[in-house]
Amino acid sequence: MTAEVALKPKDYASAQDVRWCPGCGNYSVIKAVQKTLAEAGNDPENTVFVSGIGCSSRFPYYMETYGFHTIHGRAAAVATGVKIAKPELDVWVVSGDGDSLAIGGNHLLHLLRRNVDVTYLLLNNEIYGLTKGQASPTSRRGTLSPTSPHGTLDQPVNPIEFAIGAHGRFIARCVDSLQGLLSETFSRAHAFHGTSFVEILQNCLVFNDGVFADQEDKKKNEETLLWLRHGEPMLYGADKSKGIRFNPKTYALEPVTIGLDGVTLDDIVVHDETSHGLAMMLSALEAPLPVGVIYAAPEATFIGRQPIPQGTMAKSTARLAGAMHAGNTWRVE
Amino acid sequence: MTAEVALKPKDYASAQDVRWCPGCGNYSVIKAVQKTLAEAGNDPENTVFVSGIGCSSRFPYYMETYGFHTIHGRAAAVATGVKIAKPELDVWVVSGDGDSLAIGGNHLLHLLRRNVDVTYLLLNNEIYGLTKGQASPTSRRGTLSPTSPHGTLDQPVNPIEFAIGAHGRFIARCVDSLQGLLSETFSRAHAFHGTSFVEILQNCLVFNDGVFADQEDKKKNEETLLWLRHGEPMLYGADKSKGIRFNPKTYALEPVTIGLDGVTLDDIVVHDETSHGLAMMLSALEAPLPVGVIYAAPEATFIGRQPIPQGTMAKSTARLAGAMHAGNTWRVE
Amino acid sequence: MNFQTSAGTAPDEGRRLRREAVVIRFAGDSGDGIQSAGNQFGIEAALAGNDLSTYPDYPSEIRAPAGTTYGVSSFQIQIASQEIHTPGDKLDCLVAFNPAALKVHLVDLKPGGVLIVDAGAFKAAGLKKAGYDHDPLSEDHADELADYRLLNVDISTLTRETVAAIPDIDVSSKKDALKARNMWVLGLVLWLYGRDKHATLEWIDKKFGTKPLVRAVNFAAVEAGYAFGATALLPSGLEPVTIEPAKAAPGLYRTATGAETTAYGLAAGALKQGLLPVYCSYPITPATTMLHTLARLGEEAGIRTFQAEDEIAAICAAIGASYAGGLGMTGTSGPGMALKSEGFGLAVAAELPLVIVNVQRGGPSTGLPTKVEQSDLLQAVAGRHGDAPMPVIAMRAPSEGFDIAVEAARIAVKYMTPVIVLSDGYIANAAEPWKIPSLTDLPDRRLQRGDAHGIQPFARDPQTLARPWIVPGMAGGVHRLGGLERQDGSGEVSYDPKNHERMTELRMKKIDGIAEDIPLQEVDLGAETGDIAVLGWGSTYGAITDAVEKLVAEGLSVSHIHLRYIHPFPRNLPELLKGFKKVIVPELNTGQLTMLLRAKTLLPIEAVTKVAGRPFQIGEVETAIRAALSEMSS
Amino acid sequence: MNFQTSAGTAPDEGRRLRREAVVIRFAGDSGDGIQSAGNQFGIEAALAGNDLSTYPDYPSEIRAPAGTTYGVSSFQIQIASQEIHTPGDKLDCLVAFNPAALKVHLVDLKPGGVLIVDAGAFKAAGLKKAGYDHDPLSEDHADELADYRLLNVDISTLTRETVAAIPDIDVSSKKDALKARNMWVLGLVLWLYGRDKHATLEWIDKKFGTKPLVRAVNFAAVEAGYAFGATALLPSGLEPVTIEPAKAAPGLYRTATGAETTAYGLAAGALKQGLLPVYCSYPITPATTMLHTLARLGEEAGIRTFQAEDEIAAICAAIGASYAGGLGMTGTSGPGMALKSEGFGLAVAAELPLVIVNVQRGGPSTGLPTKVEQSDLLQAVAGRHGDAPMPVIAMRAPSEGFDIAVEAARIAVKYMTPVIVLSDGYIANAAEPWKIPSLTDLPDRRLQRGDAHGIQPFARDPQTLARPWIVPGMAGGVHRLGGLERQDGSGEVSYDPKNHERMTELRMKKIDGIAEDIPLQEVDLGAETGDIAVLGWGSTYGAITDAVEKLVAEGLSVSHIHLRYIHPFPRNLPELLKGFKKVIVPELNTGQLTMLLRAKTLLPIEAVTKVAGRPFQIGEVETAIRAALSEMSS
Ligand SMILES: Cc1ncc(C[n+]2csc(CCOP(=O)(O)OP(=O)(O)O)c2C)c(N)n1
Ligand SMILES: Cc1ncc(C[n+]2csc(CCOP(=O)(O)OP(=O)(O)O)c2C)c(N)n1
Ligand code: SF4
Ligand code: SF4
Ligand SMILES: [Mg+2]
Ligand SMILES: [Mg+2]
Repeated sequence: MTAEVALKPKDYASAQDVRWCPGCGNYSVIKAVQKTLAEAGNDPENTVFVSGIGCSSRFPYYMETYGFHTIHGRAAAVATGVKIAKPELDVWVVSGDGDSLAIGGNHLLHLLRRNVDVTYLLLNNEIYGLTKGQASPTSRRGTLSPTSPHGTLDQPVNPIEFAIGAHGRFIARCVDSLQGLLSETFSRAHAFHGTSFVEILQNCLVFNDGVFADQEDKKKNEETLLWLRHGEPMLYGADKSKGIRFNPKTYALEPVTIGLDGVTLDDIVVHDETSHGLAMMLSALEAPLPVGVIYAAPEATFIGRQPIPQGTMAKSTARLAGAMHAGNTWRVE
Repeated sequence: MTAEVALKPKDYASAQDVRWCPGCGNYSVIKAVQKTLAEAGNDPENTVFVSGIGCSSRFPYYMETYGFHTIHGRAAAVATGVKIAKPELDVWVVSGDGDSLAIGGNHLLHLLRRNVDVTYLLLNNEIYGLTKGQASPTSRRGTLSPTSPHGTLDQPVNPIEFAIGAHGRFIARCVDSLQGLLSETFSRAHAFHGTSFVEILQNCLVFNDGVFADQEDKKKNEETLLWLRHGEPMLYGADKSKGIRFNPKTYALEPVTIGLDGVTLDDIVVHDETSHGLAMMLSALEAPLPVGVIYAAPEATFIGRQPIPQGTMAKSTARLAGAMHAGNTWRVE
Repeated sequence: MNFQTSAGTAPDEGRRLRREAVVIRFAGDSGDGIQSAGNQFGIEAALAGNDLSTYPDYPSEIRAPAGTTYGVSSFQIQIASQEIHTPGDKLDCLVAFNPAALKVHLVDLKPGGVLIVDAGAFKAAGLKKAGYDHDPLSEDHADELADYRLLNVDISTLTRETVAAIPDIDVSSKKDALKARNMWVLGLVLWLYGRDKHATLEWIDKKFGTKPLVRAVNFAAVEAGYAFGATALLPSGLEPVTIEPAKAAPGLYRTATGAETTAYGLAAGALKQGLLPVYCSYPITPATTMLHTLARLGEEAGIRTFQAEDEIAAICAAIGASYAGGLGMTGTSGPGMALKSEGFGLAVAAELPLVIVNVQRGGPSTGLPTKVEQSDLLQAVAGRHGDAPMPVIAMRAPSEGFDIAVEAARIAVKYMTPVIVLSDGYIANAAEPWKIPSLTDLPDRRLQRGDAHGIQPFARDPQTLARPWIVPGMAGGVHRLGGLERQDGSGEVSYDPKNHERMTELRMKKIDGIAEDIPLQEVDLGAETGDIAVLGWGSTYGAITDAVEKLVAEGLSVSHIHLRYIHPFPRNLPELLKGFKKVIVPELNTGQLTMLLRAKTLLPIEAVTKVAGRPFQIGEVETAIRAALSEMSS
Repeated sequence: MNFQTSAGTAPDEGRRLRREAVVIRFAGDSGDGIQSAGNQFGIEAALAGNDLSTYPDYPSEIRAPAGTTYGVSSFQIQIASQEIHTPGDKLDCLVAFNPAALKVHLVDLKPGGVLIVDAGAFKAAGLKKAGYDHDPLSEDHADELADYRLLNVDISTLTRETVAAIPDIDVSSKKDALKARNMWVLGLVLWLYGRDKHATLEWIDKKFGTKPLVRAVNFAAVEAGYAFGATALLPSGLEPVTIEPAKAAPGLYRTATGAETTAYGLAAGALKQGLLPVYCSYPITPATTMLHTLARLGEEAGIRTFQAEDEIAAICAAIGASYAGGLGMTGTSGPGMALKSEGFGLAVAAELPLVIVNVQRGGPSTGLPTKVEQSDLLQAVAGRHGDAPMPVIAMRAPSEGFDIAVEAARIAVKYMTPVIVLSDGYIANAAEPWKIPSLTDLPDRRLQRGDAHGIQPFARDPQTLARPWIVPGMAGGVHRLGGLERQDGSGEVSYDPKNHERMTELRMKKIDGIAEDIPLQEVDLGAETGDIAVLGWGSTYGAITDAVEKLVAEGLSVSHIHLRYIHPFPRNLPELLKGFKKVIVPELNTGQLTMLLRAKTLLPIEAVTKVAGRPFQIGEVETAIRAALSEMSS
């Protein structure tokens, strides 16, 4: 899967003009993906980007790899077929919040539980971009949109909680503005065998501008984000003076300030990305918002990356002939 | 919604011959439902059972209430429409594991997050009954079936974990053989405003006989089931000598024996059905298997049970006329 | 705001040339405000009493990179002093906001047409992006545009200057001044074609009321553009024009798009039958605007709209709503129709009323999602498994959306059947003057719902063959309904072969019988018999009308017949068509209606097809008819 | 085990009556083992060299309550000494395991036919459940069955006694003894019709090898039933019969259902082109058995089967598989076809090969899921949004599944297109002798895949108009594919109107062009021109053949034409049909092929329809033809 000549990030960019709105959060995501592929030395000819429909799903057009822009909500299913037929391909799925969690929710569920070996990027702008700004299943309560002129009423889907409930084995979250976080997380996701699911908070400056301002802003996000690193205590804040403690009464994680109310560093939970229990609690944490690798617990994957062995087809033919002759036969001369 | 004359459970049974296989687990479920309706004094004329396709989905035919046997996987969506048009109806959805979690996974997700006011019974026999025994998304790894002659490979969906991930607000589990548990749980579910989701382990004696033998058997299930009751410690076992403790290392619940290794009653977790943290951990617990109400945390429901106010239609017509005349108009004489 | 103006007067009427009709196209970047300038121009023309027809056309990207040819958005409008039916073929006036717009659209400008360009936008970078290796406005290339009446103005600079002159204007508004170019241009074009600017100023007032500076900027821009026309020395040949009011039936009018009229019709169609309208849909271009319209309408008044998680949920929720006694409705486009087709089957089997609007777009698959096509006809008529007949009706113009939607609701309820309404991307987006129907005048078909005791859920009305609509909550009506075949009468599940045969036949007869309940097919234009019938359906109406009008005027034996009812056909249709030596069917697909008609009539009907994501031009239809005529005589 | 027997000899040949064909039906509760008894009888007949045709028919409940009429399961078989094509109309022999079976099926028994009943099952409770208010076997009602040759035996008791007599038999086996009734009956019927029991004993041996007692019970039952026939004093008129072997083309044969032959054909069709077969499906009756067959086959040999989460995922995974260079395939029934139709559009747009098998069942909606119908034809031809042409071919009999599937795979790959194969619930479940094709003899069409440098993904083969199949992993082939309209040649997204028109035309021409690559339509039976052509498609083949054969033998001018290729039609079809004064089309729907043919040929073709969830009977077709003939002469 590695290219013969070392390729640079820009070598993974196709010749097509990128047609996202200037300033769209998708730009930084594609940049990070191209960097990840270059670092991994990916062979573009063995790399495939599959997408559904949406602004985000235009992604494959801008990649100098194989790409398939399919139909709304079905990228996960198409990608599964690709992996079944040719497991050695490096397959990425790129999808939006509507594509993944409105129309495509069922396929995402089954992709995750089957642990199909793909890297799944969910570009969550909490809105339908391409169809001009309707609320999506991830839109926060009260979101004003042409289809919810008085604000949405429903509880939004939290993609991370959903992925946990679907038995995802690699679950991470990023923010579009943080290149370091993006490329670090993408590299981990890419290396993972099985479905690696990454939610990316992505600003849609036309229809939902600023919903993630607190997470994107370099100044504010020291307070609003919890950057997880395996084996390290869950600290955040400008001077890392805040942290996350387990509250045994609520069975939930909660933010605390070290030094206040007798809280010490010992009270702070150390991140263990292999802990399912911790992952569940992290999925429910909103402030600060966990980013980075929330959960990574490899497990056997049956739609994986092992090429179909040589000779399979001949064996198949022989066995087919065998099956066709099975049972009672008679010869007419 | 209450009937004028007190009805008995059998009054809720339709005249149709029940066409499930003799011995099917569905029989005891329908019995418990009929009991629940009688106890609640439900008016059959304001009660609707909506189902998809499957053995389990034949349920409405056997109920002397309104019933709609729709198409595979879509009962949740149809039921949502029923509630939108006529919120005051008491709507039940009955569905199988394939119906709900294979083809219908997406609608179940959205029903739960919208908290539509229906009672949802998922009859989980871990198999496709009606189509003659193929593996379902809840089939355990290794299940032998005509479509998995060497055993299934995929991680099954755990309906309770899925429901938690989908933001369900009422989540419970039952076993077909336990009438007491069924009717107690159904009464709670029925009373709940919002989506009440109940998974029922149901034996399919033709295609998956005995998968729940350990849970159904009155002798064995004292050890295999954890019957949850709000405010009570999580004890189980014939003499209630075992219990559930929180393990702070794994952030998970684990079974312990009181008296062993210094475990005392104080170590045993007390069930709080309103605790989301606890619900998450309970959803992952497999042995003993939690049954009863795992989570019940009411929240506003916008597709609820309040009838559409009198005069709405007149108001709608007036407003429609207003909208049709909005903006610039001119008169031609 | 709901103000009325009576058919207005144009500025300085006196010295203007009179024209019967003009076709104007605004073109520029998606971010240039092309659509709102065009829309406002339409409103002013409408208020001045003109007939009009618009054709908005935009890329499927939200904001394609500025200056690219594929990012060009355009808005075409024809305004006229007589009745017109299309936005026009060739342009009398093209406004190009940038080089890319010029590049893409110049081809459609008539020789001698007015060409307005913003010289300020013709810089090296923009020219390059548009694929020009030279500046078409430069003296060296004067011959390139010599055929046109060029108005080469630095609109950018003029707008900037206008804005800068506003007292108290702050810096950021100055930076944003360029955004008001569209209003400057609008002002100029209003002046050029003698339309008022009153409604435009009111619209700005309302829209930017809370942002006084933006309001001021837009005001100033409109006024400046207008004043430019009135005071600048326009190049010779660029005389201002006026268009007299058109004659129209008396009544109260507004402009409306097909999406709007259809949405209103859906609501009215349900309400007038005493039914709660429940519109369940999933966003998809170009059907989404119906959902927007109804959502805006609904939330306050209790009309229910439901944005479902996908199209399958949308149709299923609509079915659930009808099952519960509301009128379930849904709208979508091709890919959504595909997803809903299993649901349609259930509605056919359960015999529940539903209205489904398909706003057709270019296919197959995602195809050309923002473009027009009529290629979902066969899907509507036959795209279900099993013998599952459904009525199909089609609207021909934006102004017809209301009536067709009301008719669909009537048929759905009267015959207990899902009904498909075909619209398309052109009709949904285009605006026309619309005579606002009075809801009180609409026949009241309020259903009576009472006791269901003794009524079988599949006992049929002997006339319509419709079953009774027994809904949960009705006393004595408890029954089970489903997609398994039902026993005639009782509705219980039945595997009886004879019953299945009978039910299949009843379902077919019920739908076929609707032919008795719809108007006989009339000839729209031309004689009842003759050489050629040009048979159309849907949005080809305008182009066919205008083409046939012309040929009839020449004395040729051509008639225009336009179908509203596609399944079942009006019962006199075969007879009617036999009265012509030849029947041709212009359609925006590869010949789908033609196939149905051939099967029905066994006449050698031929299709005139266009599958380019664009409406027919009048000229194209005219050419096809002439070709057919000359074939006949040869 | 893979043993071969040469066409066998019947027991005590000498004293038997010779018959050309007999039609036998076994009927009883779903739990009575009707299907396996019938199947085994078929195998013995096949091994004896008879031609045969079977028709299994069962309720959609898994185990409907015992003794009910709706719970009756049946298996009909015709065996013959000449070529036959249907399981027969009326029965020569009916075996009724209980009163309900008698109640439901007696109507089909010929006067004078053999009626075997298990007297032990005719108890009060069973009679009541079946809706009898009396015992039809009792002396008092002797006239009721007087028309038949009744064999009234207490099979229950005889079976129980047989089992009890087995040495070492334990109690539970005794209790289960009744389950072996089917084998007792099978033994008797094998004897009655002079067939061997050898293969049946081997089958029992294999099936119950690990359960020696069950094995012994079943062995004993077969032997006892057989011996009963040989030794009991049968009522007069109940002479044993024998049927000579039928002539058949030389070769190695087995019996196979349409589901099996189709599944094998799908695998072979891919493998012989060097392609990995990837069968992605979601269970649905009656298509599921193909998935079962391939899953059994696949897991060991690397043929990939994928049980998807729903039909949408199945078609999409199949598309993904073809995109990646395997041959994606899927199978389903009507409701699944509806769900897949958006996916078909993508495959048409992306021009990827796919094979889709639709095993049609009764519709609309869930309809009659275990019954046969041909009502998804128009859905196959036209049930997509946009102009999205796809080839459609249909198999006529179980034994044709293999060839049709191989042909579909050939067309799919050669023309880079999804192909729909129509089968139906009758073909999928019914068994026939099948001449096992040799995989080595099958033409090898192995694709070469190499370097894609310089090849555009939408450059077309000038002959076939197919685009090249460039798949991920190929050097120099990196490109993007999708459902938005693609530029001719490069395949890049294109909104160009002219390009869309060209691509639409190319897609249509490509599929229409397949007409040049398929055999000309032949007349199956009768003259090339004449009074009446009976045109059929799919599983009506057998009934039409037999009916036409009879009429031709009478000297009537009737011909049978049977279509395999439905879209496009064979290019000589219109000409061929013009050679007949009248064309009638028997189809199991309301006239879907008829509509297509009328549109294509403009001939006044008429449908003969049956929508009862059952195949045509020969007599029904015969009657229809005679009616058409007499209409002509009148
Ligand atoms: C079957 C179908 N339904 C609806 C659509 C219209 N549609 C296109 S993209 C989209 C939603 C886009 O939202 P999201 O997935 O969040 O992507 P974004 O544009 O925000 O990146 C919708 C509804 C479609 N193309 N196909
Ligand atoms: C669209 C569609 N796909 C497939 C089917 C076939 N089908 C009917 S029921 C069923 C699954 C039944 O399994 P489950 O939901 O677990 O119900 P159970 O029979 O086990 O109660 C399937 C695949 C169908 N009816 N419709
Ligand atoms: S609409 Fe929003 S998501 Fe789409 S390209 Fe523009 S900014 Fe990005
Ligand atoms: S097949 Fe299984 S689930 Fe279905 S009715 Fe029989 S026992 Fe119950
Ligand atoms: Mg989005
Ligand atoms: Mg099940």
